[in-house]
Amino acid sequence: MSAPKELAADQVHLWRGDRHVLKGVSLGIAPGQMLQVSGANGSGKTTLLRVLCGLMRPEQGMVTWRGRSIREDPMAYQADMAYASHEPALKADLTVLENLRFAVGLKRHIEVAELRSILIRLGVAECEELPARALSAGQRRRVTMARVVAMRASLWLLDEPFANLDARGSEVLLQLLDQHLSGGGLAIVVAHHEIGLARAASHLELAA
Amino acid sequence: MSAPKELAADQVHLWRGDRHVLKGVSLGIAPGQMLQVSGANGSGKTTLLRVLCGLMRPEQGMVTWRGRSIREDPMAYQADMAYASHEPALKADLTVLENLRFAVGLKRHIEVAELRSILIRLGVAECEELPARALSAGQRRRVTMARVVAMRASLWLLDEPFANLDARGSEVLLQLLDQHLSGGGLAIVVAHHEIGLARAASHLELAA
Amino acid sequence: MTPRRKRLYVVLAILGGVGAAVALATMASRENIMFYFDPSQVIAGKAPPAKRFRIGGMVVKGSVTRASGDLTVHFVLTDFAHEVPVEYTGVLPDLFREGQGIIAHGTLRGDGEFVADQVLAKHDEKYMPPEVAASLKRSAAARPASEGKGLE
Amino acid sequence: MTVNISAAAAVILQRELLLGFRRPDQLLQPLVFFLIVTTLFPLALSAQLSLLRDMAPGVLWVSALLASLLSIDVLFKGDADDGTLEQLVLSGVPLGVIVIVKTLAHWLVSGAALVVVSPLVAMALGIPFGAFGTMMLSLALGTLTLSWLGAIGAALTVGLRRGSMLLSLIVLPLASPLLIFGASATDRAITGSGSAGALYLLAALCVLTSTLAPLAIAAALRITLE
Amino acid sequence: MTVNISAAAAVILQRELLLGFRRPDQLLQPLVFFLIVTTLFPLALSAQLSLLRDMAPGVLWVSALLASLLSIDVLFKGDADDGTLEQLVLSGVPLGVIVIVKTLAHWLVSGAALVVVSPLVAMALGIPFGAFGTMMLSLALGTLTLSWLGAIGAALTVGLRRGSMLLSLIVLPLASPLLIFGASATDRAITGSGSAGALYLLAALCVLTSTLAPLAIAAALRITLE
Amino acid sequence: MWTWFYRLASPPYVYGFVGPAIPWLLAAAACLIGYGLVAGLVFAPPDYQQGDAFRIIYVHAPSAWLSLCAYTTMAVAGAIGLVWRIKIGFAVAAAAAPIGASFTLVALVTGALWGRPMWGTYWAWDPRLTSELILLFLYFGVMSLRRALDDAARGDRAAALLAIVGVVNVPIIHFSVQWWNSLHQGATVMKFGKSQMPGSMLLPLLAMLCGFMIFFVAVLCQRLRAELLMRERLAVWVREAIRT
Ligand code: HEM
Ligand SMILES: Nc1ncnc2c1ncn2[C@@H]1O[C@H](COP(=O)(O)OP(=O)(O)OP(=O)(O)O)[C@@H](O)[C@H]1O
Ligand SMILES: Nc1ncnc2c1ncn2[C@@H]1O[C@H](COP(=O)(O)OP(=O)(O)OP(=O)(O)O)[C@@H](O)[C@H]1O
Ligand SMILES: [Mg+2]
Ligand SMILES: [Mg+2]
Repeated sequence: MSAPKELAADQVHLWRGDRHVLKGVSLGIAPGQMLQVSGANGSGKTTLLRVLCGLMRPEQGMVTWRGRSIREDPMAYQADMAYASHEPALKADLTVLENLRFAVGLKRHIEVAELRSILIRLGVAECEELPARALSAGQRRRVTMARVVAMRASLWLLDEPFANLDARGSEVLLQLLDQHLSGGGLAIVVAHHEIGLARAASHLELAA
Repeated sequence: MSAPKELAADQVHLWRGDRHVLKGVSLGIAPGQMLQVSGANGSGKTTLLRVLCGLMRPEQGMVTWRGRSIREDPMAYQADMAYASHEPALKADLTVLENLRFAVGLKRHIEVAELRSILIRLGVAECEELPARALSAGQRRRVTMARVVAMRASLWLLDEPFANLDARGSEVLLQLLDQHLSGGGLAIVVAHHEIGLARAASHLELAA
Repeated sequence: MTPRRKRLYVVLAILGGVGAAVALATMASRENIMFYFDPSQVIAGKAPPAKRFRIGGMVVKGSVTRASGDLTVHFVLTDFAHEVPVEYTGVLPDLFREGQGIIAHGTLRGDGEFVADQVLAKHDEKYMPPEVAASLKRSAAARPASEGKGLE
Repeated sequence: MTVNISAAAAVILQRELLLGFRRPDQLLQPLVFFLIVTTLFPLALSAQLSLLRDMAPGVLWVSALLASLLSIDVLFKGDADDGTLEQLVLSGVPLGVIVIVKTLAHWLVSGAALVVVSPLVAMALGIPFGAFGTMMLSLALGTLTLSWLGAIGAALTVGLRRGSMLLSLIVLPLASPLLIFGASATDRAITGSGSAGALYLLAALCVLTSTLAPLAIAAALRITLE
Repeated sequence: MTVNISAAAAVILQRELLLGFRRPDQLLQPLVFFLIVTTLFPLALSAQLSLLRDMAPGVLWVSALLASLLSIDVLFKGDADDGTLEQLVLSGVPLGVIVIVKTLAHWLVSGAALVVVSPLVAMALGIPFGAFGTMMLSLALGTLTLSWLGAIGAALTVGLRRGSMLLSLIVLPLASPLLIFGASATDRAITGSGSAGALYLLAALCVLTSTLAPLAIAAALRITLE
Repeated sequence: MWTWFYRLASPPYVYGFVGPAIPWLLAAAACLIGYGLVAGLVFAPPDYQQGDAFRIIYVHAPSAWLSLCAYTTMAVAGAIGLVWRIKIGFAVAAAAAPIGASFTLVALVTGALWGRPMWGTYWAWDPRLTSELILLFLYFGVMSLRRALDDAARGDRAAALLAIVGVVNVPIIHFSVQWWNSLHQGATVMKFGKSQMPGSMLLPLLAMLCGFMIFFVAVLCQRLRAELLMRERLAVWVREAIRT
């Protein structure tokens, strides 16, 4: 595709302790595109995602969003972006609904009815009043995805979203991704297996 | 196989809050056998494993190890068993080697050289001096497996051990499982996908 | 709001806050914060009764009297405006002498005498050899008014 | 798309308060601690109970300081452990706003609560009624300042498991002026000598930290999160 | 296959000590903390400084109690959060042994360290040399008792909602006799009147808790883990 | 290999540049301190009030000044590291902290020793003394914080931030004698206007001050070199430096 790259990273270098983890990574994706990042364990996929979302500052190189460095106006960038890390980022003492209401409420106002419909879509509607500590691993992952969907961000950064999901859950996630992309969204997804997406996805393999 | 069942559960029932999670689960495995537990997210796989290892007490039914209830002599049972939960159970402030030394040292004396060789086998030898907090998700999972291997227990209870592992890691894990079973070990493994083990594995599908 | 606008607001808020803090601190500096009083304030009744506080001043020349039997000392403190009598029992610091600035901790007795339980000698920032001090003293004696505080 | 900051601030405040009330033990901990410490002193001094009255302001202030410090320890740690801090930082809401709201919420559930119960403790310590007003005002100013200072320490020690010792090591030296002026304000209110000066200074410290601390806290969080 | 209990106990002890003193300067931290807390009192009492010496035993004991309680809070919580508590429970080592070793280790890194540095603090507070022996002995007994009591609370708070409240409620009534006798032992040692009675009482409390507390702690942990 | 070049930028240069200066600095410091000690302790006249006790000033005042100076150095170096992301700044800050803490300790101890004959007490909760004690605690806090964070880069930045926050204490220490009615004397030398000390006493004091200052710089350089070697242990230049 020749659409302009909305998100681009250019020659990003990063060290963790003594390890040169990111050795000049460059990438770029345009609206409607997905990039799958893979690589051996410890090759720096999570690190790359954290750099892309602005949590870590690369020691060299730069990340741009719509042509401007994400450091320039981080707030505007963050408003456009949703990140799901390895951890579910749920408060164990709050119920699923409360967790989502607060997490999404930071970005935009959201009605409970809308949240409910997203939870139904992800198959965790019956857990909505459970405290997050009572959820199973897969249910947590689904609630995390519900947060990403509810944020209505145009850029999704997903770190191994398929982990812990059962077959049905993976299917739903694929559908959500497809829908997001066809609506002009962008996604960077870390996964160890081939994502069976209908539309073409570009690939980035990190060397260990 | 008609070998005597060393581990058996009989009509186990358990409620979590209002949910009847385990609805009369029965199972049994003999030495050299593996049982794969699967089922939808939230169907109770983790709960079953926690009942089997004695962390949770079933409200009905009973778990037996070599013919005796595991409640009778829990210490002896625990000495024979290794459990790897969803969480890696690593102390973030201790290095990988220290973590393993202490975790395994509770069960048996172990030399650092032996630990090293296990870490090499699992491909995380270069992380041995890193504090656990610096590990990537897959590296954590590998260290958890190293702990299970190093314990030399005859019964393995593994909760989604393939999650976060890359292709090479999954392969190593398969080899380890195969080796454990051919040495007369027993294993109960939770996984969402078909485990491609050479030897036949029995299957338990939990209903949601 | 552009980032630059935002930064402007932040800077303004900081300036405002720091300004307010400085204003409050200035107001504070007009009040007595430490429990420290000079003889004039004590005479004016500003010092709390039956409460320990610090009093500071100069030991009036020739006011030091020692009771023969014990370590009790009486002397008078001055700030060159008012004087307060002080009673102290204990060992005095080496530098305690008439004309020296001191700080005493204690309470005010009903009869207006300050009962000290600790006497500390103050030293100001002047240093000089003894000969110089002596010659300065001679020339000061020639003049009528006392100006150098610690030099008598 | 940009974020509505005041709406976001309201959401964070709501969340913090809800979390506080979900775990009432954490909410009450500083209060209970405060009550305990102040009752411990009379016990420890049973031999010299007459001293209690004179010591009252000091005891009150030291306990308030420690109670406040104890609870601020987890201000960011809980969120950091379960990954919600990252989500907050990436929410598009300026980190400064997040930090201000979180610290104020902490003050509401610990400091303000402490101010409210302080008359009880004061009575037990024999502080006269007339001094309650000044005492409460000074405690309010002091605990707020402490919340700001403590939050800097909490942000700096966020990643540490056994950080609370280090936190006190960092914060207590910075907090010592507070203690001096706070205790002296209370003391002067008891004896009836003017406490205005100490109160002005406390207010100055409070305003100063309220303006500058959010910057330091946000910077510290950015550093420790990286 | 069974487990060698004494070897396992040694491993747990080693692990706890390593966690406590990951870095050598962590050894110094309780000392500095203790020093800072004791300097807080003179600061808060600036007007009434001569009281300091009379208050010394009280200050010493309250700080010791706080330092001890402050750190016991996380005795099991850290292990529970990262899943290592489960592994400990399933290790084939009796829970009672685990609990005893963990609590003793906690005492070694907090209580014993505190006893060792107490002479320094005592000097700063003007306690005479002659009283140091009694003071240290009473502190050693007192902090050990406190560790046992605190561990019960910590075990209960691991999973319980209203845990910390419970912790304080459990620990306070039990700790107050400790404080009274401890402070009075120190006080009497200072004034030279016999402190044997208070010391015997402290020792009795210490022995009592050392025998009964492990049972209570193990039971509490089993309840909260399920 | 060349990617390291960006990261290191200047450390090898600084390392090489600083090394040869150290012996010269040490020699100069030794001369000045030697002169100061002899002139101050032997030849300077006794004070009209304190007699010979006043000679503690020749150790007390320079170490007290240096305690403030080292703290400021540490904070400024940390700020440079934070703002411009210059790693050398953090190395300087890390190197300065223990030296400053030692100077603070010396100032406290000599001050206490001096206080006994002068004021009649070793210690009083005077604003100057209290704030100097707090300075010591601040040094401890900064040093422990740096070591507590296991990631060196984060530790550096966190410690730098704390040092910057703590810098408010420096003016408080210096002006405390003016702002509050204190037991500690006011400024004799460190002020505008004429110093309250005759030349025979002042000259050795100034010599000691300069000597301490240069000594501080020399030790700082020495520690900085060690810091740099440790921090850049993976870089090629360090391997070469160690080999030679
Ligand atoms: C433990 C007690 C003491 C402490 C902590 C202490 C602390 C300090 C500090 C921090 C300074 C540097 C101030 C600045 O640069 O602004 C200083 C300077 C000084 N101190 Fe002390 N001091 C103590 C006791 C004394 C005593 C007993 C004397 C004797 C009267 C004394 C005499 C001086 C002098 C003469 C200076 C240099 C003043 C100048 O010209 O700036 N100090 N002290
Ligand atoms: N302080 C440190 N010192 C040395 N190495 C570190 C440090 N922190 C992290 N690392 C290493 O940096 C790498 C970061 O890996 P990252 O988490 O990005 O991997 P990943 O590709 O996401 O792996 P996974 O597939 O396991 O999730 C790991 O190899 C880790 O060991
Ligand atoms: N307190 C509670 N009240 C109601 N339901 C609960 C409570 N605690 C746990 N549950 C439910 O019990 C089930 C336990 O699931 P468990 O963790 O065993 O699932 P799992 O099969 O391991 O799922 P996954 O594949 O996601 O890991 C979940 O559906 C969870 O929602
Ligand atoms: Mg990863
Ligand atoms: Mg599960």
